[in-house]
Amino acid sequence: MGAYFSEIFQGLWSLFVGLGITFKEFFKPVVTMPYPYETIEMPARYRGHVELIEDEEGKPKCIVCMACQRACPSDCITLDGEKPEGSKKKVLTSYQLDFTRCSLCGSCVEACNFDALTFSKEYNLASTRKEDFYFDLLKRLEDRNS
Amino acid sequence: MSLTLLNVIFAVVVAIAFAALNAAYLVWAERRGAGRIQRRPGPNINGPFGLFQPPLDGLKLMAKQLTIPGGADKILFVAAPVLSMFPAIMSFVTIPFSEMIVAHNMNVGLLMIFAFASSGSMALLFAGWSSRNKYAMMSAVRSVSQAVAYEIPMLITAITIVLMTGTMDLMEIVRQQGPSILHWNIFPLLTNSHNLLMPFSFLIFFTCTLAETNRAPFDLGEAESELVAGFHIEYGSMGFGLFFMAEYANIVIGSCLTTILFLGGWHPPLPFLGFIPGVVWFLLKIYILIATFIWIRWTFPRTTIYGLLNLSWKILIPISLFNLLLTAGLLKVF
Amino acid sequence: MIAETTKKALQALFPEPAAAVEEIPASPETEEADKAPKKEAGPRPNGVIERDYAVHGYHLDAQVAVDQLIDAVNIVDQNEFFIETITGVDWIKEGEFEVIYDFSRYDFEVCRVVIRTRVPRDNPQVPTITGIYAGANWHERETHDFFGIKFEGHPHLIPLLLPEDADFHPLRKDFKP
Amino acid sequence: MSILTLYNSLQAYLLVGALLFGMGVYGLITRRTLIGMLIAGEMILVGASLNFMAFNRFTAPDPATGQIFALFIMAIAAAEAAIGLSIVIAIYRHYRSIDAQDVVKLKG
Amino acid sequence: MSKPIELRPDETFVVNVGPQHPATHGVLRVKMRMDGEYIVEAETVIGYIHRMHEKMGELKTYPQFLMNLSRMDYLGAMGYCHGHVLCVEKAAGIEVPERAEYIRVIMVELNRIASHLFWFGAFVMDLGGFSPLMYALQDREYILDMMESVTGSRLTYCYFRFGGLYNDIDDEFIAAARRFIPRMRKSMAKYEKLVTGNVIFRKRLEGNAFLSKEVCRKYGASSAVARGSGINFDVRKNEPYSVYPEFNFDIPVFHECDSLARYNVRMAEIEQSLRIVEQALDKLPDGPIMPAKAPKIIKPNAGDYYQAVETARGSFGVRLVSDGGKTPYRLKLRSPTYSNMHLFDETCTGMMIMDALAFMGSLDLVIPEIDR
Amino acid sequence: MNPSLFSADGLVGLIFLLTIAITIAGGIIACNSERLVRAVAGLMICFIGVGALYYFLNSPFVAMMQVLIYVGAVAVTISFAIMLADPEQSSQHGPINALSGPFGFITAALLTVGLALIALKTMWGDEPKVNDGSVKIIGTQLLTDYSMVFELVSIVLLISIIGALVIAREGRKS
Repeated sequence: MGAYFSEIFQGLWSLFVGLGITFKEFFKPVVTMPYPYETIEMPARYRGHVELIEDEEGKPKCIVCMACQRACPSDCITLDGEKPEGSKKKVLTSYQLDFTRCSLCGSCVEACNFDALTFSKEYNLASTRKEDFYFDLLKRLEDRNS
Repeated sequence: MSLTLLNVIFAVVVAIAFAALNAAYLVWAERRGAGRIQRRPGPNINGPFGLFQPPLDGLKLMAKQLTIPGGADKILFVAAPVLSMFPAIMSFVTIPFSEMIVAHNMNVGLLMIFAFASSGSMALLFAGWSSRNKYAMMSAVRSVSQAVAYEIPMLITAITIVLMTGTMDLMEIVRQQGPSILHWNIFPLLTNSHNLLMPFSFLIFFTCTLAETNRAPFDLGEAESELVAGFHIEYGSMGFGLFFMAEYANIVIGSCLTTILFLGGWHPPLPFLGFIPGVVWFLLKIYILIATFIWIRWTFPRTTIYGLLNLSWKILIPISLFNLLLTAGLLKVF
Repeated sequence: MIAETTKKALQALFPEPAAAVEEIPASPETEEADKAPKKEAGPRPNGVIERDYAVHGYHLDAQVAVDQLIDAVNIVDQNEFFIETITGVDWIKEGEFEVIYDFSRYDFEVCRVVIRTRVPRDNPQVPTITGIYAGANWHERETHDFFGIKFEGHPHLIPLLLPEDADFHPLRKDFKP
Repeated sequence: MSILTLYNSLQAYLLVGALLFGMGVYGLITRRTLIGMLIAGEMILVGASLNFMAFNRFTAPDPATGQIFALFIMAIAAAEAAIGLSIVIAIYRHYRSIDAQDVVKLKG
Repeated sequence: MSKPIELRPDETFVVNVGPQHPATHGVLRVKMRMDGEYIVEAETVIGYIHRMHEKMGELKTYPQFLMNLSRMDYLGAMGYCHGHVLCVEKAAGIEVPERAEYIRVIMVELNRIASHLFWFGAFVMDLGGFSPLMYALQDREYILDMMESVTGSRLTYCYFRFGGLYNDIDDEFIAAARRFIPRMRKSMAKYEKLVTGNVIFRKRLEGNAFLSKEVCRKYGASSAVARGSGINFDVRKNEPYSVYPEFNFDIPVFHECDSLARYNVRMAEIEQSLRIVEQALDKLPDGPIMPAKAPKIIKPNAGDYYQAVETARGSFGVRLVSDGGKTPYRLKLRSPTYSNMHLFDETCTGMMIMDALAFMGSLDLVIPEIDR
Repeated sequence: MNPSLFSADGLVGLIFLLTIAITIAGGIIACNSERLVRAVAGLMICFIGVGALYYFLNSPFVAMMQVLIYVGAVAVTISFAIMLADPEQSSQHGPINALSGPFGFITAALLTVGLALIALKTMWGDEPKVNDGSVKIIGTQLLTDYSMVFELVSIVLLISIIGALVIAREGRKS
C-alpha cells in the first residue's frame, strides 16, 4: 500500500519537475532566426559550389589541366580550353558545373594545383527548374567582374 | 418553456461563434506557447504577433477540396465532423459564465454536459469507421475505450461535488462556493464540508478532462507518431477544420466545467476583488486552465493505451471512490 | 585462448593434416610477400590460416568446402561468436564466387574469424545458415541480390535491397549498368 | 387545436411512440442480421418508454412513476445491448457471419 | 519472422507502417499483421533508398569514393569516414600523424554526441513529446556550427583524407569545444529531469521489448542495442583502434534488456564522449595533419582487410578486397543498423503497435545507412 | 390557443414538429438502411430526437439519461459490434424471403395503425399533473417505493455485464 502511494507521488512529482523545466524555458529568449528575413554569415570555410578565381587582370587563373574534372567523383565538371596562337598556356573557354549531380565534396578544389578554384558562399540556391543548376562558371566570373 | 427555447437557439448561435473564435485563437495561442517553450517565436509573420494567422489558416482550409477516400461511406464521412461539433455546442448552452450570462440554466446542467460529452465519442467512431483506413479505425477504437474509461472517475468526482452541494444545477454549484479561494471546492475550508482530499479530486478531474478531450499526454486517438493522425487521417479541408475546432471547443468546455465545479466559477479569489465583474474572473480562470493544457501538451510524452487504462482503473477510480465515501461520511458527520 | 580453441575446432574439419601445415607464421612482411602472388597463382586450398591482426584486421581465416560450411559455422556458433556480416566476391578470372562470413566476439578477447567458401560461378549454391544464425537471413538475401548466389533452404529468398522484380546482380564483375 | 400546439397534446407523443414501435417491428421482421434486429429491438423499447413518459406527463397521478419506468427500461435496454452484442460477437467468431439464417443453418 | 506476410481470412489484418510513416524516420516499411493492437508477425521491407554504394566503391578511385561514406549515415558521418580511412590506410600502409588522429577522434566523438542528441530528440518525439527534440537540436546546432567552421559543411563532412585531414582545427574551434563541454553537461541535467525522470516516459519504456543476449548475438547487434542487453561490447575498447587507448573512458552497459536500458546507454555515452573530447583537447599534440609524403594515388597492397570502428550506431565494418589497383576489387560496408534493424521482426511479435514503434525508435535507425 | 408562427410559442411548436421529424427520420434510417453503420447513425439521431421529446415532456433528467445511456453507451456498443463483425457481407443478400418484406410491412403497419387508433380514440383522463422537472422526486421514489426493483435492475445489469464478458471471451478462445 505504501509503495502504491509513494509511486503515485513520485510520478506526480516527476511530472511537476518536467513542467517546471518547460516553464523556465518559456521565459528564455528565442534562439531561432527568422530565415528569409534575416540571414547569417557563412563561415570562412563554408563549402558551397565551386567558383573560379581570377588573377589580377580579371581572367581565370585556370590553366585547363583537367585535374578537377578527373578528381570529381560524380562527373559534374566539364571544362574546355584552347591554345590561342602565340601563347604557351591554354586558355579556359568554358567551365560547366552540373550542380544537379554535385555533392559539394570539394575534391575539385583540393585537386587544383594552381589555386584557381574556390568555394562560393552561396546557399540560397533553391529553384523549381533543373536548368537553373547548370552553372557556367566562366560567365559567372565575367558577371562578377562587370 | 417557450422563452427558454428561444434562449437556447440564441445561445447555440453564440456558442458556435464563441467556439469558432476560441478554436481559432487557441490554435494561435497553442502555437505561440509551444514556440516559446521550445525557444522559437511561433507564428509571427502575419499581423502583429502573428494574430492574422488563424483567419488565414481558416481561409486556406476552406479553399481546399474536401476529398473523400474511395470505398469510404460518404454520408457518414461528411457527417462525422459536423457531429463532432454537436456535443460541444450543446454543452455551451448550460454553462453559466456569470450570474447573468447563461443561456439556459437547467437543474440537470451537469448531467447534460456529461450526456453530450459521452455522445462525442460517436463522432470519432463514425469518422474512423467511414474513412476506411486501418489507422483511423484503430484510433477510433482507442478513443472510445479511453472515453469510456475516463468517464467513470470523472463522473464519480462530479458526484462528490453533487453530494457536497446537493444539486446538479451548475449555477447553484457556483453560488454555493463563496467569494474567496477558501470557499471554492478545491480548498473547501470555509464551506460546510471540510474535505481535505478535494485538491486530489481536482487533479483527478483535471486529468480526466485531459483524457476526455483527447489531449496530450492522453492523445492516443491521434498519436501522430504511430497512428499518423488517427481518426482524422483522411480528412482535409473544413472536415479537418471542424475536428480541430471541436477539439478546442471540447477543451473550453472541459475548462469551464472544471472552473465551475472546483474553482468557484465567477467568484473572485479574494473577497475585496469583487468589484471586477464575474465574467472576467470566469474567463480568466478558464484561460489559465487552457494554458495549462497547452503547457502540459508540450512537456510530456504520450502514455500507452494500457498505461492509460491502468491509470484510470488502478489509480483514479479507487481514489475517487474513496473520496466519494469520505465526502459522504463527512457530510453525515457535520 | 579462444582463438586457439576455435582454430583447433575448425582444423578438425579438415581430414588431412596438410591444412595445418599450411599455417603461415604471423609476420607482416613475409605475409605480404607471399600473399600477393598467391592470389594470382589461383585459389588457395581449403584450410585454416592464422592471420596477423595488425595487418588484416582479423585472426582466423578458414576456407572450407561448401559442404563443410554448416559444420564450420556450427563451431563458430558454439564458441559464442556473433555474426558480423556475409558477403561475396566475384573472382571472375577463376570462374568462382567466394562467399565470406565474418564472425566476431562480444568479449574482450578479440578474435575475428572469417569463413570463406568458393562456389562455381555457373551454379552458385550455398547452404543457408539461417538455421544457426537467424541474423544471417538479410545478409544472405543481400548477397543473393548482389551476386545471384542461391542459398539453399533460405526461407524467403527474394530481393531485399533491389527492387522486387530485379533479375540482375550488380556486383558481378560482368554486370554492365 | 393548432399544429403548433401539438407539443401539449398527449396524442402526438402516443403517435410518435406507435410509429417507433411499428418501425421497430418492421425492422425486426425484415432485418437479416442479428445486429439489425437488435437495433430494431431498441427502437421498440424506446417507443414503449415514450408512451410511459407521455402518460406520466399528461395523465398519471404521480409525476415520477412514468419517468422511473423509462429509466428502468433504459437499464434493461443497456443490459440487453451488452449481452446481445456479446452473443453476436461470439456467433460471428464461430460462424464467420452475423446473418440470422446462416446461423440457423450451420448447426454445430 | 522471415516469412512473407499474407492476407489471412481471420480477425487479423495487415497494416503497412511506412514507407512514409512518422515513426520510421525515413523510407522504411514494416508490414505488420495485427490482431487488434497486437502485432502477430512483422516483416521489414528495406531497400527503398538503396544506392549501391558498394558498386560505386568498385567503380571509383579511393579518394573519390571516400566522399560517399559520409552520405551513408547523414547523422554520424565522421565515424563511417573514419572506418574507411583506417581500413585503406592499413591496406596501403600509410602512417597518420598523431595530431591528425587526435583531431579525428575529437570530430568523431563530437559527431557521436550530435547523432545521439538527434536520436534522443527523435526518440522522445516518437513517444509523443515534442519539446525535448527542440532542446536537443539547440545543442546539436552548436556542434554543427563548430564542425562547419572547420570542415565547411554541416552534415556530409568529407573531412578525413587518407593519411590525415582536410584542414586543421584552429584555436577558435578548441575554445568553442571547451565551452561546449560544460554546456552539454548542463543540458544533460535538464534532459535527465525533463525526460529520463518523467514517469510517463519510464512507464512506457521499462520492460519494453526484451532483447536477450542470445538474440543480440544471433543477429550481430552492436551499439546500444547490445549494450542495453548487458553485453560489454564496444569496438573502441574491444579492439582499440586509432588513439582510443590513450583515453580514459567507460563503456556504459545496462542489463535490463529493455528500451529504457538502450536509452540510458546512449545518454551515458554522451557523457563518455564528452570525457574523450575533454581529454583529447588537453592532450592534443602539435604537428602536421598530413603525412610528409602522402601518396597522391592510393594503391593498397593486394589482399583482404577488415576494419571495424564504433560509430554512433554501432560496429561499422569495412571489408576491402584489393587487387593492388587504383580502385578496390570489392568493398563491403557492414552497416550496424542493418543488423540492429533485423532483430525488429522477431522481437516485435506479440507487442502492441505503440510499444513496437517505441522499440523501433530505441534502435536508432538511419535508413540510408541500412539501405546503403 | 392558436399562436402565430412567429411568436415564441409558435416557434416552440415548430421546433417540436422538427423534433418529431428528426425522430421519425432517424427511425426510418435505422430500420431501412443497407449499411448497418448508417442504421446505428439513424438510431442515434432517433434517440436524440426522443431525448428532445422527453425534454418537451418536462423531464430533463430522463432526457439527459436517454442521451447518456442510449447514445453514449448503447449506440457506441452496437457500432463496436458492427466494426468487429464485418457487416458488408450482409448487404449483398436481399431480405430473408420474398414474403418477409411485404409481410413485415403489413404487420408493422397494422400494429402501428392499431396503436394509433387506440391512442386517438381513447378518451384519456385529462388531468395534467405537471411535474416541475425536478430530480428530487425521482430519487426519492427510486430509493423508497421502487427500491426492490432498483436493486433487481442493478443485479440484472451486473449479471449482464459479466455474462457479456464471459461470452465474448469464450468465443475468442475457440
